[in-house]
Amino acid sequence: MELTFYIAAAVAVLATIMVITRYNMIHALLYLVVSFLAVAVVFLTMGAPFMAALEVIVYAGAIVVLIIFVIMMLSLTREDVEQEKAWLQPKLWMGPALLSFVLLAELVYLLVIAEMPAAPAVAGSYVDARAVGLALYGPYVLGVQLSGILLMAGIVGAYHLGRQKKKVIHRFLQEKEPQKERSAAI
Amino acid sequence: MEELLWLIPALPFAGALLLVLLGNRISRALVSAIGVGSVGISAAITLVLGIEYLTSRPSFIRQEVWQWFDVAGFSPSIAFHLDALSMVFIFVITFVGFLIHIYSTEYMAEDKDYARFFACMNLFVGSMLMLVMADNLLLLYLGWEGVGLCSYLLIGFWYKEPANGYAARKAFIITRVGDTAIAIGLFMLFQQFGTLHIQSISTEAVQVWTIGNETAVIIAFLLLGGAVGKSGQLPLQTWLPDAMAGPTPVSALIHAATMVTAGVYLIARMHVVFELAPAAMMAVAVIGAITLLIAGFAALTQYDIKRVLAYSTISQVGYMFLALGVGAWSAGVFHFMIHGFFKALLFLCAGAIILALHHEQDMRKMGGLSKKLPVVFYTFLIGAASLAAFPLVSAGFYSKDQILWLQLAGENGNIWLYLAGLLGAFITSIYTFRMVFLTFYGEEKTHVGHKPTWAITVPLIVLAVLSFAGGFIELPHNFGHVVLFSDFLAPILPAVSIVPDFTQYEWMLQLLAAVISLGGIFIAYLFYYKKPELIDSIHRSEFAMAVHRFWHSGWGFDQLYDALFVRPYVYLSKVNKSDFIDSFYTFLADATQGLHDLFSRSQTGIMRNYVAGIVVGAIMILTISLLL
Amino acid sequence: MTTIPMETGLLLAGVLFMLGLISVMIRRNIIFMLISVEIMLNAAGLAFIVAGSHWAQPDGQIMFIFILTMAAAEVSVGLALILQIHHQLKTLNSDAANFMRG
Amino acid sequence: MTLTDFQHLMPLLILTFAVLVSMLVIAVGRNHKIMYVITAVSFLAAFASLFELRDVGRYTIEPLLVVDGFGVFYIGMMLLAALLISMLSYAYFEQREERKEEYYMLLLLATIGACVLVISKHFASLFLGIEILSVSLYALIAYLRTRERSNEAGIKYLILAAFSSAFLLFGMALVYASTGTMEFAGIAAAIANFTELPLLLLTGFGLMIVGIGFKLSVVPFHMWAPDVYEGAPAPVTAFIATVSKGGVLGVLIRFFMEVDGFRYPTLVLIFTIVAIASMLAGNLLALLQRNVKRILAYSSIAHLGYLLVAFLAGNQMGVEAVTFYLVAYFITTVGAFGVVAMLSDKERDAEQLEDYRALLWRRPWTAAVFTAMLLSLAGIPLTAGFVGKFYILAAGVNTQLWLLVVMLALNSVIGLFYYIRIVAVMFQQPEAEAEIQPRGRLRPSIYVASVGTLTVLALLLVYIGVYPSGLLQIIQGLLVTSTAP
Amino acid sequence: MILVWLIVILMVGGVLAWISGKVNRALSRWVALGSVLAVFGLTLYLWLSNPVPVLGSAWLIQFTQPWIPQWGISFSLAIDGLSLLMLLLTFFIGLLAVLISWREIQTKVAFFHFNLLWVLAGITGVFLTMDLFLFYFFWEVMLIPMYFLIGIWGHENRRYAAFKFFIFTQASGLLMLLAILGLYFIHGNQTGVYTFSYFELLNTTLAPEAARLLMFGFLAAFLVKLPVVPFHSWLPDAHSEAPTAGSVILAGLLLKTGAYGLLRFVLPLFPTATVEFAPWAMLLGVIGIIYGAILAFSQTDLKRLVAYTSVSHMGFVILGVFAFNEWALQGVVMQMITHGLSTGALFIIAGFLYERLHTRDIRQMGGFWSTAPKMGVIALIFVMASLGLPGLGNFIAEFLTLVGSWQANNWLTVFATIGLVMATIYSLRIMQKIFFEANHMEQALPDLNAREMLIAIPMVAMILWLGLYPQSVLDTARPSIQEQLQAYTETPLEHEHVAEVAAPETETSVVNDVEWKPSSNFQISTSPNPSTSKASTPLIIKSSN
Repeated sequence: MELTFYIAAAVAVLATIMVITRYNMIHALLYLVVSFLAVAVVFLTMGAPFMAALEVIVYAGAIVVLIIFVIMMLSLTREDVEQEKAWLQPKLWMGPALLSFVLLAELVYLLVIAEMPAAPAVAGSYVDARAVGLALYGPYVLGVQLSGILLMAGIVGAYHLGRQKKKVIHRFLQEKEPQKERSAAI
Repeated sequence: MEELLWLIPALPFAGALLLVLLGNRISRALVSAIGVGSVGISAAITLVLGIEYLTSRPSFIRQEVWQWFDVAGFSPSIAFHLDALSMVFIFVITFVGFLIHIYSTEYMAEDKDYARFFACMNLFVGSMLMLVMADNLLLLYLGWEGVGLCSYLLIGFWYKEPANGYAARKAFIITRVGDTAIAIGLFMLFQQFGTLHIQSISTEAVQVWTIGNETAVIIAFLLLGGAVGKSGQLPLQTWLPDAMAGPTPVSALIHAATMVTAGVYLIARMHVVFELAPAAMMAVAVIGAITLLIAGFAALTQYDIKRVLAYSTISQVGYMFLALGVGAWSAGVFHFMIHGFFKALLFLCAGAIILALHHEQDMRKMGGLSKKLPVVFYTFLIGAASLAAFPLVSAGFYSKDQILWLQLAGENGNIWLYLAGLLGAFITSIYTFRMVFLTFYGEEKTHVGHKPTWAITVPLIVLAVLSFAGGFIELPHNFGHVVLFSDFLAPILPAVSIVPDFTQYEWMLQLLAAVISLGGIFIAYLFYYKKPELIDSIHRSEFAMAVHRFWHSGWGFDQLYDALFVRPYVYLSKVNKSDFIDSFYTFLADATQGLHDLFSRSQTGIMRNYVAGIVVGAIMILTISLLL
Repeated sequence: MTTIPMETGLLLAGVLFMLGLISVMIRRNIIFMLISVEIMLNAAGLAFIVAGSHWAQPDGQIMFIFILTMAAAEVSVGLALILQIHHQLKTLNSDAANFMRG
Repeated sequence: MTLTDFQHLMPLLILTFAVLVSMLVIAVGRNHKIMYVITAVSFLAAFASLFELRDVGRYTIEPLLVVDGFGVFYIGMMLLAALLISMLSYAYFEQREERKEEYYMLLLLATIGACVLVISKHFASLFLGIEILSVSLYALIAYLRTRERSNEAGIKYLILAAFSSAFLLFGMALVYASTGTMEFAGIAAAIANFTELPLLLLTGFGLMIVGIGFKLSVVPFHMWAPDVYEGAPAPVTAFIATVSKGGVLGVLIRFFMEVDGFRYPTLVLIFTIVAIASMLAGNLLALLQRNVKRILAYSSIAHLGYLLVAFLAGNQMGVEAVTFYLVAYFITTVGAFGVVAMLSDKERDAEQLEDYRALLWRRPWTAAVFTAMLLSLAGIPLTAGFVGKFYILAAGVNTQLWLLVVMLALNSVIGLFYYIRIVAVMFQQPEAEAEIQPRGRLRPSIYVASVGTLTVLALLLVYIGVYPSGLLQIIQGLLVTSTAP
Repeated sequence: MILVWLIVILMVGGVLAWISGKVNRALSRWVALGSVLAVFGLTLYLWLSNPVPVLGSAWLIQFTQPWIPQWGISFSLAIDGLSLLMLLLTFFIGLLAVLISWREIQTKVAFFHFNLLWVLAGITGVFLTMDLFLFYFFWEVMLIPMYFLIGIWGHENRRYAAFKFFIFTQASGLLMLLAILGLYFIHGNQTGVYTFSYFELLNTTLAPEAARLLMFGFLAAFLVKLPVVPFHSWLPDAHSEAPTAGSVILAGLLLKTGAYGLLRFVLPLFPTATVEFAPWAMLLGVIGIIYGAILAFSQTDLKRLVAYTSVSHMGFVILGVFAFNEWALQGVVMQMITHGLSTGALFIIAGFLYERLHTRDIRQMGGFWSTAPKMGVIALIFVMASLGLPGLGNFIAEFLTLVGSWQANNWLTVFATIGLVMATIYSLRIMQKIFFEANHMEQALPDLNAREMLIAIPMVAMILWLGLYPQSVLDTARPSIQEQLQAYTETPLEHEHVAEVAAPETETSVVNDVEWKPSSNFQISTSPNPSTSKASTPLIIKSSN
């Protein structure tokens, strides 16, 4: 299990590095999918299979696909890749990278020196879909309703902002989220 | 009659008020009536009161008009105090003042601001009366300052000329320097005695202080400071020659009856304190001696007739100080009175001359006036004789002689003071008769315009009579021994104690004084009438001319003060006109704006920078978490 | 069941988070910025899962679901906006959108 | 979920219901006026329903929400603010040809988010509340799509908000990892025994502060504020400045009071630095700014700094002071943006200082109201802002936060300058006759609601400024039930 | 209740004046005049009906109404002799301010009068209130209208001046607020009673360190308002840029609030701290006297010149306040009143000149005496008042102050007295440059008209009355001054310089019988403090009774 975790973690990190260094957006997005998949594996090793599935479906599926759609709609060309290359000059990213590195160093240091709380007595951290579902529709049901409202806000906003001459986008945006029904449930 | 006491100062004040209110809307005749009349009635009341006072001889008369204010035991009143000393002063002020007022009706007849002139003159007389009649020092201070104000207004009467304004301000400011000293003296007196009532202080002082008490000395010196300022004594004498900028009657009033004698009055009035402070007494005498010499020498070199008279005033007041300084109180006051007469006379004569010569004041352009203006000539001669202490027949001889004699005979006397006085007398007679010869003899250089009429001649004659006869009320021991004046003052001012066995030399000293005086006159005659070329030969000498210039400028005091005080003050003020403290606040404001610019630059509008901002914040927070 | 220590999981989340962060800071392309933010959100979600698995509670996973929801809403609105911006500015350069400053 | 739960969530239900109704109405046919009425009525109804909850004590809906006096007061405050903002919006949007109806829906949704925030007692509800608020705001800010700056503002807010949300989430995750619970009370219980916070938890708190600080636009997370304020429509700006910040501040107070974060010098130090930096930077940035909306943005940064001073006082009085100040700040900010909205025309918002030149001569009453608002922001007596500032100073002095208090006083002085500067511009003599004429406007009846709202606000401002006792009583009455653990 | 009416009449009058301006411009002038006359009449009635306050308590009327009970704030007004005098001055000056604006203000007349009346209302509040919160409240209330007065109707540089004025006073005011709060909590913690009531807070016992800090808080506000030298730089700008009425109110009233605050709050609240600070405060006063005088001399802008004279004159106030004895405090009270009149009058004259010449530059003036003698005489009187000529009110003020301060500190008093010479220097310059010398202006200068004489004559009468018979004012102020000084009667400072009091054999001794209460700070003592090193000799007291 541990080995799986470490491999998946390494893949995730590497894929993410690839994401942030690609000039071509589609390439980057494909790496992003890899990264998400790797994280899904990590979830599995962490004993959260349901989440692993959601990660794949929603992140790697819905969200990335949505972005790809938009990219396609904007019909990005070869020049945009060149442009991207030009934007990613080392002198431009050195400063921010340094800042981030400081932050990372601090965070890592803090995490490493921090004494972790002891795990609870109950052994085994496997939390299955059932437990999650019970919690979600038990105590957290209000949260579900609230996320419905959240999605409604997102939809209304996207609808208003995305409205353009081209009807196509309009329809895409409207259909993108299946959770819409839930928002109406409140 | 005693109830009328308050009217003496009130009438001139009322006259002034009336003239201010009515201003130029009323006729000149009415203005004269109010102006002259108010002082005239005051003089009349003074006369009546004086007679009554002489007959009944109370120690003093006090009249409280109202309580001025009362704060925690500090309760001065508007109250008048009449005793022999103030009597003398009131007499001189009202009578001489009255005469000068009469004289002014003619002298100022042509002036546009006739009403203003009389308003100020009345105010002047009123303030001076207030000064000498005050029963407490605060009221005295009121009069004291009022005199300063009036001198300012009158010296700068012809205000269009900036120089006059300068002279006026100079007078006011310099005398105010002295006033500051008095004020501090008053604070100390109040702290000591809890009151500023003069009589109380006089009675308390002897009980509280022993002779030479430090506080007493300080107070005496502070009072002296004030006296020096008003009386034009060293080192605050510089305003007085410039004060000639005002109309001549004003000069007469300032020099004869009012202002300059205020210092003499103050010292005489506070003699108890001074007697307890021998050092201050000595200072008074020394100041008097030095001043009389300096002013004498300066007078020698002046060409402006009024300036000569001005320096002579300084010099004569120096004699008074000399007298007061050795404790010869009544001699000082006596000289004050006589000086009041003859100085008023001289000034009024000078005024008549100036008026006749179309406002020409330079003696070099005068001459041969004895024929044209006979009344003026003879009265001037009497005045000059008095000033030069012409032996036996002039009042000035008796008063000055008394002072000189007491320098040796008095217990506090001192041979050096005597010699200074003697030298002063010599110079006095030189410059006095220099004036006489330059003005009235020789050939006529300027056409005589205005001939004086009665309003000028009557005051001249009256004053001439007083200058001539005034001396006979106080004659030396060996000389009739009339002591009317000192007897009159005896209850107020202690007699000077005479060194025993000195009386027999008195006639020698008198002779010496007479010789000195006559010698001075002779030299003047020689230089300025008989052989004017002698002067020219002197003028050829470089050194003599330097000395001449030095004396002419009043021993360079003006330049000294200019460099020492005036210019630094003006420079300090001008250089800091825009207030350097303000620049500190301006700097604050600028710095804030600078910070604003700095911060504004961070708002680039570029999102990535904002992200960086958040990251920096995160780093900051984590760093704090790490370090603490 | 897992023996992976929590700090390792959190470290992974932290590293992913930082990578996203770097990307947000160095990328000028708005879409890339959006993607980078998604990486960060995902990393945060991972952290929740790690913590949840450590405490053997479903709460962490539930938070992940909420994050997922939020990310979706975010991306939809964000993309709509990006379309608008591209429409207006004809570029995806975030630095070009700097009319407001000072 | 029981029926009583629903009763206690009545205001939120009403708002949600209103959103749904709105959606249906839009589906039937678009009508600005109807939408406007529905919104206003629902805000009113929600507010009215609060009166039922006056004596609620402390009602918890496990594990997410808690309804108590504090929450009720904050909800009421935000509902009123939202109501007033919606009142002001009518005239503003009427003259723009955009589709106006969604605006009201989004406004309702955003308000729901803010309300959830202040009654949340759990990270999940906190997070959801914030996100509902944010996501609605993304669209609201960019609502006027045709204006070139609104997209810019929208995308800036979106990216940065999501970015900071990530920090917030990561922080929450760390806290959760450290304590094993996401309930405030649970966290409090978990750390109660520590005298010093464990590093993991501290890191978590620190990262959360980043997220919260962003929403509060405190330095150094403030940079978005001026741009967004400038780009957003004036009523939306008012909403961001008031409801959005009020909600976040509410939950911050609740959380901190619950866990008693004031015991930890690290956290206090962080907040102190943030407060001072906010006051200074906000005021300095506003100093010579010529765009009124940006000035108000910077000033709101500074005001958040002031609020943090009272927040740091950390006791009952501090909470009262924050609350009171918030009320004053709400009134003032809504009023100020209301004036901006009212003076705006079709093309652009009245945001340049030049737009206000000689306003006193053109529209004396508007100028007077704006002056009153600015003076209140500056903390001048007779206005609510004065009493608020006084309260904050009192709280600060009481806890002897001398540094903060002195900084506050100093900054008030800097602040004075730019508030007064606007006033001075309004009071300038008109240079030409042309300036006296008002710019082209819609028919007056449109403005009735705006004028009425501004009048109410101005009266409220003065009333609270002169007689704060009443409000004080309400605050103390409601808060005393909740902050006592 | 009458006290509330004073404020209410002014505030309502202000609003009415604003509204009535819509009807008719002249109407708002009359409304303003009417309201100020009404309050002036009321106050005058108060004064005349209560000439001597009851012994034992200085307070004449009190009015208290809870305002914000949660914080222990009440709407508490009270009047004693000091307040009464200040109110009389306020309304008198207010009346003049309305009158002088009659012709000068031609734009936004209604709003002008609104502001004018509200400034007066604020000042009235400051002088009346006995609740520290309310005090601060009014303290700030008076600033806004003043800001508008300067900022709207001022001269060329008005905005700058208005900003400066506002920021200076606000900054200092906030420090005072902090101090008030500090006091509030200290008192609350001590007694458990949280209140802003002045009377309650008087009983607070303070640690020396706390007292010092709190005192500085209060001082900050008052010293800036007064103003004392390093903090004075707002004053010349504000005074010179304000319209005439504004300058008059600034100089005549606003500065007095600082002095009033010192008397009313700083002295009784922090007795020990003030004694410590006294030499420094007096030093500041002396620096102010001299610095102001020097700067006044070189100014060419008439109003600026007069403004610097205010700086100089206010130096006497702080000098006197920190002398802690009745003479000095009476002097301070007198100074407040007389300076209000004399400087106000000088500003009015500057206003008259500006109306006629449209310049304030004295270099362009000169020789106006010949065409405008009335103005000249009146200017002369007030110039003389400003240099402290005896017989005019300012002399009494300055002399009493100096007498008092001499008891406290000799050397500083000496320097302060030198300030009188400098006052002469700058004062005479005013006369010289404006009324004397040659007239090099083209236009003729018309003399004062009837309305202007109506303004000037009462001021002349007042200043003369105060100079010649100030007793009624002093009597009114005495009880409250003694009350302010109560805390100092036991301080060693007082023993240091007790003077020997000899009984004058005049009527004054009769007066002493009445006034020599033991409560007077002027204590009879036979044991001079050995620590004194002054030249003053130990004293022997001989009480008059």
